[in-house]
Amino acid sequence: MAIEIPLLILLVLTAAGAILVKDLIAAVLILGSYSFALALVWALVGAVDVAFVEAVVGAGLATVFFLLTLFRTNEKDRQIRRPPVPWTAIVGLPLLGLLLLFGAGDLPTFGDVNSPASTHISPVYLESSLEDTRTPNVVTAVLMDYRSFDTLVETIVIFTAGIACALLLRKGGS
Amino acid sequence: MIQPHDSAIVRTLGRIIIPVSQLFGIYVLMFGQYGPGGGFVGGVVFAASMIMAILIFGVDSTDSNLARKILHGDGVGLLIFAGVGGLCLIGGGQFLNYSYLQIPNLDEPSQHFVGILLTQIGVAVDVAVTGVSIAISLSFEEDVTRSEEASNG
Amino acid sequence: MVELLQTLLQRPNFIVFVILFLWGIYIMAAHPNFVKKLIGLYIVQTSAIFFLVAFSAKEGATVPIIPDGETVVNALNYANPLPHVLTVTAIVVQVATLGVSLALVTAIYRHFGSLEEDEILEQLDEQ
Amino acid sequence: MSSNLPMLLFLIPFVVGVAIPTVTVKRRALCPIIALGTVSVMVLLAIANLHVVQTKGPIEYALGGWGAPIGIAWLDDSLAAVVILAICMAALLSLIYGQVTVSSEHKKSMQYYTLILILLSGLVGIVFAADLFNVFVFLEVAALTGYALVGAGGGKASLYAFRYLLLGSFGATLYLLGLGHLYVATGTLNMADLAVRIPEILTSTAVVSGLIYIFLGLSIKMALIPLHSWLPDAYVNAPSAVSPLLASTVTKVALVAWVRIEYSLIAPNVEVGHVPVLVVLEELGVLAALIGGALALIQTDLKRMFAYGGVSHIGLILIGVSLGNTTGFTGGMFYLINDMFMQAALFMIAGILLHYHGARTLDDIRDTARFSPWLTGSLVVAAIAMVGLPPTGGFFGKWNIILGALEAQHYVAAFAVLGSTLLTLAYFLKIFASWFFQPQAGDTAAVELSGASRISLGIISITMIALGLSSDSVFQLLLATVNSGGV
Repeated sequence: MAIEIPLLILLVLTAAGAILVKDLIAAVLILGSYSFALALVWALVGAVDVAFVEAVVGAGLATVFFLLTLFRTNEKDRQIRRPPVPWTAIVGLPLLGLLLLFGAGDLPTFGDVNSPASTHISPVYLESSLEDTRTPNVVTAVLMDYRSFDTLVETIVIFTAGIACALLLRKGGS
Repeated sequence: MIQPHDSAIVRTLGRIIIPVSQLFGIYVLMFGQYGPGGGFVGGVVFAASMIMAILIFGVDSTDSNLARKILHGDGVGLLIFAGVGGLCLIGGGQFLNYSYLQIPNLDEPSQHFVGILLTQIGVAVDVAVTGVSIAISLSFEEDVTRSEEASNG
Repeated sequence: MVELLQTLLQRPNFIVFVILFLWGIYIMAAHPNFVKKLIGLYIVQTSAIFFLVAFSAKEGATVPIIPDGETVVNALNYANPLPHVLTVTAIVVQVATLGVSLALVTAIYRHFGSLEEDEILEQLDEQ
Repeated sequence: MSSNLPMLLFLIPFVVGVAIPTVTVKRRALCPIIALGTVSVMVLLAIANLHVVQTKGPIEYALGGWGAPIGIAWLDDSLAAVVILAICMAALLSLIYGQVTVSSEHKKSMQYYTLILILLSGLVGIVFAADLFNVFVFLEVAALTGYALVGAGGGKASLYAFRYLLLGSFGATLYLLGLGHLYVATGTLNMADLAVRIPEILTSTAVVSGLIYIFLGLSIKMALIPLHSWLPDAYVNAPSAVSPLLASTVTKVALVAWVRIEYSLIAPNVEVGHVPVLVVLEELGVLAALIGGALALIQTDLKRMFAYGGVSHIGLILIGVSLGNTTGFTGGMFYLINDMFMQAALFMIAGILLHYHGARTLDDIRDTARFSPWLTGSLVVAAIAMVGLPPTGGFFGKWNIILGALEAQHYVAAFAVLGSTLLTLAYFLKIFASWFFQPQAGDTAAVELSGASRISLGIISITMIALGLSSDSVFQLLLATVNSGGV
């Protein structure tokens, strides 16, 4: 818990930087460091696989995509004048915030060993993955075997993104 | 299209780093069942190395050969994944039920192990190809017609 | 109310999640620059993932990778793997969405020559 | 083999879609033929699937062979089978119709057909999936293809596609957040398992807020007022070849996903803090039906008018399924199936008007020369169906929703259905006023439509009437779903 607090503060600070900095390239690079801070937090919580993916995908690939776009377009957030805040945001945000706090009331505490999420199905994965699949990394076993169909569909999502980018940007492609 | 970078430092460093990161990508992919990593991470690392090659040496250079050629296999990764599932269907089980992969001399957990490995490879190929493809699409300039055939299979 | 504040202060994770989530939504809705909107969207998505991962932790548990030679596995010793799986999937979906949205941003820039929403809306009004 | 039918319905469009770019490298002209063939096969499979479900009962498909709460499960009951058949038929007709405009609008047909087929597999997955997270990934497949297909219109369309993407991704994030709440509170993602575990803790704040997030996220996807703002702009500016498919399927499938969640998790008469849940949903439907109809009435752009008509129908269906009785539920779901064909027909008509006559608004229509009888005929049929007169399916759907509302003694809902009917009648009278009273109509010959557009318009008009004539058997199928306790 003690190391976590500075990391969480770093997280908020980097997010603030990415939002507030006017130079878009700098903002995107700060966003990359936000991803990296996030990866550190997750590694601390014990989610190494998620941390690895976030570090590689979030801090790496996403930043590269952002930068490539900025090279082809405009690097400055000009912001000539501040537009009025849309009324949907004025009404919606406080409501959403209240809903978030409302929902927090009954959530189990952080690290609760007896929460339904820790007791209902997940022990099955942990206890039988080695016998079922000879795979010590339980996350990989669940990702590619117990719930492999989700992974297939998600691979379709990536493929679709590739095709979609080609359709949108390559003139007369194919 | 993307022009080659003319700094000697960048080019030399690129020559060293790119093969290393490709090796690392393959290592992460193969080691995914024992430690953190797996198909996604391996694929992304591999894609990153190829994007680096394209950014440093340009699309048309021989150093970016791999990145260019890999684009021909747009759906191969997905077809590997779906193919493993299809083999399970043909073997008489449900889709993606690795117990029905007809591999001789293997007990059931090992079949699952092989199934996981094959599908990981499928995911990695798909992620790597798509990552490079999106990067190339994003860096396309408006009035380019020449290098289109080279970049899209 | 006091009770609620007390539970909140025990959960710094949750407070950070709420801050990032709401701020990201605000930027998505109110900021005129498209790239900044996408940065907002990215922060919203990662904060939702952050929420999910935080609940995978168990007191005294370690990473869900079973060491060599362990034959009888006690589930209490390992973090809950399912949220990790969901979030890995969600992160990859998120980056795919990011790719498509950046492609759309580039297409918008090619057509309108701008990334600012108010400038583009002015152009549309003139037509 | 018959137990693998739902899987095949997903696999065939997906594998063909993925293979199209590679297979047709040398001969791009093959793309439309392959796509049409694939979707025709899907229609046949969907019919076979319906038959199997009818004779042998619902199929529970355990993916990867892992039983329900551990692995991912699919549920293929008669509701799913009927909806899938409707999706496949609407897609086939949209594809046939797309042959009219696709070549002139954009040449990149290979990617276009790949995306359409992947969209179809995504829609099939959403309807079959009985696992909250599986629904999420399939929603993203359908959404991403949707953004790309809308954005393919170029120019203004990319702006509206971008807005659609921002809202849609936000909706998906809300859905993920809600799913996270439900998971943390129950420890499971499978709908059947949730249905067992949720009722005892339904009033806990985590579950309530989780369900609210899921509903908000899905109502962005189904364009429920007031979260509909992306839909009219996106569908009006999308390429004419894809707007019928998108308008007829994407929003309805999100609604089907919600109906599954609503029916398995929320028992009728449940109250959270003295607020009856279903009544709230019903009131939201009432608002959407009336406001959507009113917004349609004040439009002058034809496509935009139809888009708002679709938004108001989402409200009608939500009323039907939230009444808490079987009459309303079957009425709502029957109306959903009809609405797929109505929306497809209307957007086809608008697209053909734009393609052959360059007419976009009501004024343009007034200034145009004579219309082909095919066009006029199908517009009249679609109008009858939209207003809800017998013998079209629209009538039986609305009639059952009203009967359900009376049965539940929710008179506001009944009046809302009547009110939205009157609004629909009003805006169709507006269209007919410019359609039939043209100053320049003289002796000029009507424009000849191409074969593809005649076929698609003809078949879709026949389908709308046939659905009305065969409404009894469809209602039997939907009742079977309710009686089997599924949904």
